Amino acid sequence: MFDKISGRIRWRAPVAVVAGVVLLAIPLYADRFWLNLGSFAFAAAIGAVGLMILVGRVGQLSLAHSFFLAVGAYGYIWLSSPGTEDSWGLGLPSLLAAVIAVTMAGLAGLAFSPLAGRLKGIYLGVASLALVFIGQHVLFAAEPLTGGYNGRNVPELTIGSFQVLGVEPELSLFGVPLRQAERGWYVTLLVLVLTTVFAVLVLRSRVGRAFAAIRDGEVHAAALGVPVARYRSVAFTLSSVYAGLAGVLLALLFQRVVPEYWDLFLSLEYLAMVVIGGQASVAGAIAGAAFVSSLPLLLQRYSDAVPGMGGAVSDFGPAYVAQILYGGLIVVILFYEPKGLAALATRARKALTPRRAVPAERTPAS
Amino acid sequence: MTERESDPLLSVRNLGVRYGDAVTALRDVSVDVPQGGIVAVLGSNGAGKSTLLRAISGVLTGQAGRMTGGEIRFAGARIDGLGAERRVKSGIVQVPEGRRVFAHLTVEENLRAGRYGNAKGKRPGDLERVYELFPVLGERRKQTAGLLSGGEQQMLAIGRALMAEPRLLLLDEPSLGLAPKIIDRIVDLLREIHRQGTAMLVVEQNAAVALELAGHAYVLAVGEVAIEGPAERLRGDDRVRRLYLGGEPDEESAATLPGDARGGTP
Amino acid sequence: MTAHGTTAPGARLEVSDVTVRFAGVTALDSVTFTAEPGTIHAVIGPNGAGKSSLFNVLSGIYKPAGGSVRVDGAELIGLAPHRVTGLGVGRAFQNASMFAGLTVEENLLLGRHRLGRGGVFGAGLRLPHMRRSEREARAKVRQVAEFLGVDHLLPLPAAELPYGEAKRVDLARALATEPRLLLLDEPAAGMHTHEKLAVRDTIRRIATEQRITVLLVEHDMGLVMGISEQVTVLDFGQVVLTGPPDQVIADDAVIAAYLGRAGAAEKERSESEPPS
Amino acid sequence: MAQLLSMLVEGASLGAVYALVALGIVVIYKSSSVVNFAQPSLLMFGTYVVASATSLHGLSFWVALPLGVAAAAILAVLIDRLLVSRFRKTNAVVAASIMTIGLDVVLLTETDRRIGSQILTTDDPWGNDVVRFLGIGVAEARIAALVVGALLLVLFQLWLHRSDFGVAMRATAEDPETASLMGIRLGRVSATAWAVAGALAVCAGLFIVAYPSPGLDTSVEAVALRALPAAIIGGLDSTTGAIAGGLMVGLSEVLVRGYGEHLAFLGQGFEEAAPYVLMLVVLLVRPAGLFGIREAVRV
Repeated sequence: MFDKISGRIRWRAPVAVVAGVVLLAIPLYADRFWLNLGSFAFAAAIGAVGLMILVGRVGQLSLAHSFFLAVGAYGYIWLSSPGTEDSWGLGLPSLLAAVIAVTMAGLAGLAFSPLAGRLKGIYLGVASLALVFIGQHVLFAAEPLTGGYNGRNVPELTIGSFQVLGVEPELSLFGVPLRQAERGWYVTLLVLVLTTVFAVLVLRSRVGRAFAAIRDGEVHAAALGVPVARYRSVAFTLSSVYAGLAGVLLALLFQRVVPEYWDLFLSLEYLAMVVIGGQASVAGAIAGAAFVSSLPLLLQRYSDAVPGMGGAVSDFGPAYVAQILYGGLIVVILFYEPKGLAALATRARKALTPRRAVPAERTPAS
Repeated sequence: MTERESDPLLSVRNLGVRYGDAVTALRDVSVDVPQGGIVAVLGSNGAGKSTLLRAISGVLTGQAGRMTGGEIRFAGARIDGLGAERRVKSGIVQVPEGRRVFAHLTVEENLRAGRYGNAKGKRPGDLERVYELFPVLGERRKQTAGLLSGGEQQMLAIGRALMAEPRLLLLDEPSLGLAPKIIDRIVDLLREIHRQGTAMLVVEQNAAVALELAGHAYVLAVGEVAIEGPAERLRGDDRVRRLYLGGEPDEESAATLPGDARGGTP
Repeated sequence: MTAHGTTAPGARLEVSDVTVRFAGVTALDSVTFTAEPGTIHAVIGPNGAGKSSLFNVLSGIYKPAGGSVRVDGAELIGLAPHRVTGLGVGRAFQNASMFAGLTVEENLLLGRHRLGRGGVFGAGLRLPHMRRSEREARAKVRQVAEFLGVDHLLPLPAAELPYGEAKRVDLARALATEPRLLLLDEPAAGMHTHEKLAVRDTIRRIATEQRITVLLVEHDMGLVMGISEQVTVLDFGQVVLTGPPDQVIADDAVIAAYLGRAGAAEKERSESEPPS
Repeated sequence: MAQLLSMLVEGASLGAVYALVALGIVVIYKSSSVVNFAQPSLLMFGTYVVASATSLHGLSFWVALPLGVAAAAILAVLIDRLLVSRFRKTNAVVAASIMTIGLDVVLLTETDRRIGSQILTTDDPWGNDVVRFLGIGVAEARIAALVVGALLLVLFQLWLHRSDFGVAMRATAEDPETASLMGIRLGRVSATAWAVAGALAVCAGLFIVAYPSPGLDTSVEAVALRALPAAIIGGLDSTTGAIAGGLMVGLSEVLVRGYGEHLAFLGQGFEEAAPYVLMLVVLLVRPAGLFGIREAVRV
């Protein structure tokens, strides 16, 4: 067994190094389209990891993820924009605004504790629907905050005079200028790596074990001393922090956001990311997020090549195909392979590593 | 296959059952119930008694269990591939452990639910026959079953099973949680039902009750038949006494149980 | 004494007048008994006599209609299950259910959950107090696993354990909570005779070496009578009697509870032989 | 006063419609422990069949009605037999419920595509007249919804509590394993529940798209979704609760809209969020819903 673990590490380290080098080198070769695609995927992956913790590790369903994404996005806009007569804003330094906005999303999740702690599984899923609809109502009603149907611009993220996702001051790497697209790629990638490491460490700790115990048997977990309600709301809060962070990054990448984006369907997209990824796997959630977030962009770009899909006139446009695929994949994956993409990875690894003999202890001695 | 007079009504041959991948619940168990007979299966908790009944009734899958071998025949025909409701229609009805009456349904609705298994369908007077046998149920026909006393619930569970007019009644711990006086009443009622022509397979932890009722008995230990014989003989058997009346689990009795002959390797 | 650094003396358990009702049926009726510190106290009775209900009250899962349960004087009733664990009440379960998604080691670590420190931030940022707490927990878990002879199972996925091993891991998990009162729900159910002997020895060692009070529900009379200082007999939700094993074995009411009217007759026949 | 009275009638009418949809969710939950998130798409699908039959193919309402009801019922049974039943074997009810979310997305996307930007009418017999009584005026279609809705609810409850099949269904809801030991066929019980749920959803859908609403368009699915809070408010395992929850949701929506000017501080269109706010309040007080039963935990 220890062999298996160290075998996994031996197997993983070179893969991680190669993947890291490739990810860092891509901006030197790829064009804007691919870099934007990647940035959106990285930002979405942060949100997906947060939802995966709740759904896959604690066994709680949430359909309110889009609400917390919106709290992050609009929190940032409100805090960082200069206020005017018909639009609210505090004009805080943008980095501070981003941090507070993420905190606000966490607090919103924490405020939902009375329900997030007491309701279980599907029940929480239906209850969380309320946040999406209340959120949508508020976003459309609070025009000074959101700009109503027309939406609102997102202030740039700057540290001093350094535009984190902009062009000033000019930077370059191996002669390649680092502009918006390149910076977006690196910044979202960095945040994704940091938050993923954080999530993995949490899931491996006593907190993560408590999560899994609640999922596998809440009554037994309670009888062993795990405060079930508290950990349920901790997980809900943690997932809303991740959503808030993803929301801030998405807003920065979009540069302009409209209220209707943060609707129930967005929550379902995140659910699709988690399900496609295999529900309980960090890497799976990231892969699922990459797939779900880039699919419509890819379909849009290549739809002309597919007969019947091209142009805006077709019934079977990219949006239609993407939605059918998300929904269909949720059904198909839960039906045939609930471990989703994570199971594919496991199978591939098994196929690549030679079988070891079962350790002697494993044959039951009693 | 056609039924012959001399065949046992129920014949379980070399039955093996596993739960999940790890737990073997039954191994090579063979049990017969003769036409019109009462057979008891004894054993402590976890010995596999309930599993045996679940396998006969066809509800193993509810707990991720499955048959790993053997066959089950009823009235000459193989039934182990059939769904639970087909087995009920063929004449095997179980009275589950812990009574499990439908607590929110009335007494009469419970009995109507039991009628679903009757191959002949609805018949005039079928409710009345049960009320005749259990007058207390007739008095409470409109009452919610959850509010009955333990003994009354046991009677309802038996009456509900009788609605299907079974040829073989499977009883899982009919004495469970009942006061001795009530147990005696239940035993008398079961005798009466048997007299009217229903065979029974009774699973019991209460050895005295089971051996009093049955003509033949099996003792299960750790998923295997450890002892088998006429009830009369088992009542005087030292090993049975030791299992139920205490005494150290010493090497001597260990040697007599087949579960240990294999050195314990599952 | 290997599993713990300090010898935690066993707790005194005082159960008085505990009554539990479900939809009109009385599962426990004014149950009263006391388990002395460091002793093995068994609760026996036929199936359905109320033993499981009693255990569920003692671990805070059922709220009784009335009565009091004190652990070294501290009232337990009204506390949430995880707070009951905090009083020093550990429990091994009848069906030995493992958390299937975790390894054996992680299952044992869950037993130490209440003794650990650190939350999400401590874990995600690998703060020193969290790492220390985690390191200590793993060391303690290894000690407990060695004490019960399950240390070789630690890295295995818990879902793959055979039943007998799961029972032992479950016991280790309960011990890992560092209980002063250990509730054992049929520790020998479904075991071979020589496995039962091993369980008996383990329970004895827990009581004698670690001075933990053990409350035992078990159907195997041989096991119960062989190791218990005191036995409480439950029937139909009521305490028939509490006393030392030899007194219990000789009691007519106990025989009647277990064997009904036939049992009483059986007993007469065996009167001449001493209980083995 | 007259205004309040007309709002109460309208709210009750809308509530009866929600109750029909919520009842479907509850019946499915009771028979298979699955929360059917695809209930709105069953409603959309069946209603679309009726609307397209009448407005695109010129069939009469009374021919289209049984077609639509049958289509939704058959679709529901297929979902149960082909997809959900497989999850039941492994008792993976949460996964099955999440699967119905995916299913809902697929079905809604397809009905949305077919409806497009059209507004389809069903040619229903209620007409556009307004009935006047007690000094108030209420659309005929709303009165019809109230009467037919109430009738269906009563028939359903009678069926559930009087018929042998109703007994079987309630027995299954309480203890599936014991029900199967009594010879009750669980598969048939759940298929019936799904069929009934599909049929009820279509009946409700036809009233949702009746006058004064302009007809079937893609916005109807958001209305249908409000059956979920209705079911939760009443308690997922209670048919009485579904009816109560439906009425509460209908009344809250109509009252909030009616008193909109007094609730201006909540923003325009708050009635669409009101059912969800109501659900949160109820869940805070009673986590199992108003009529729901929480089961005792066992270890």
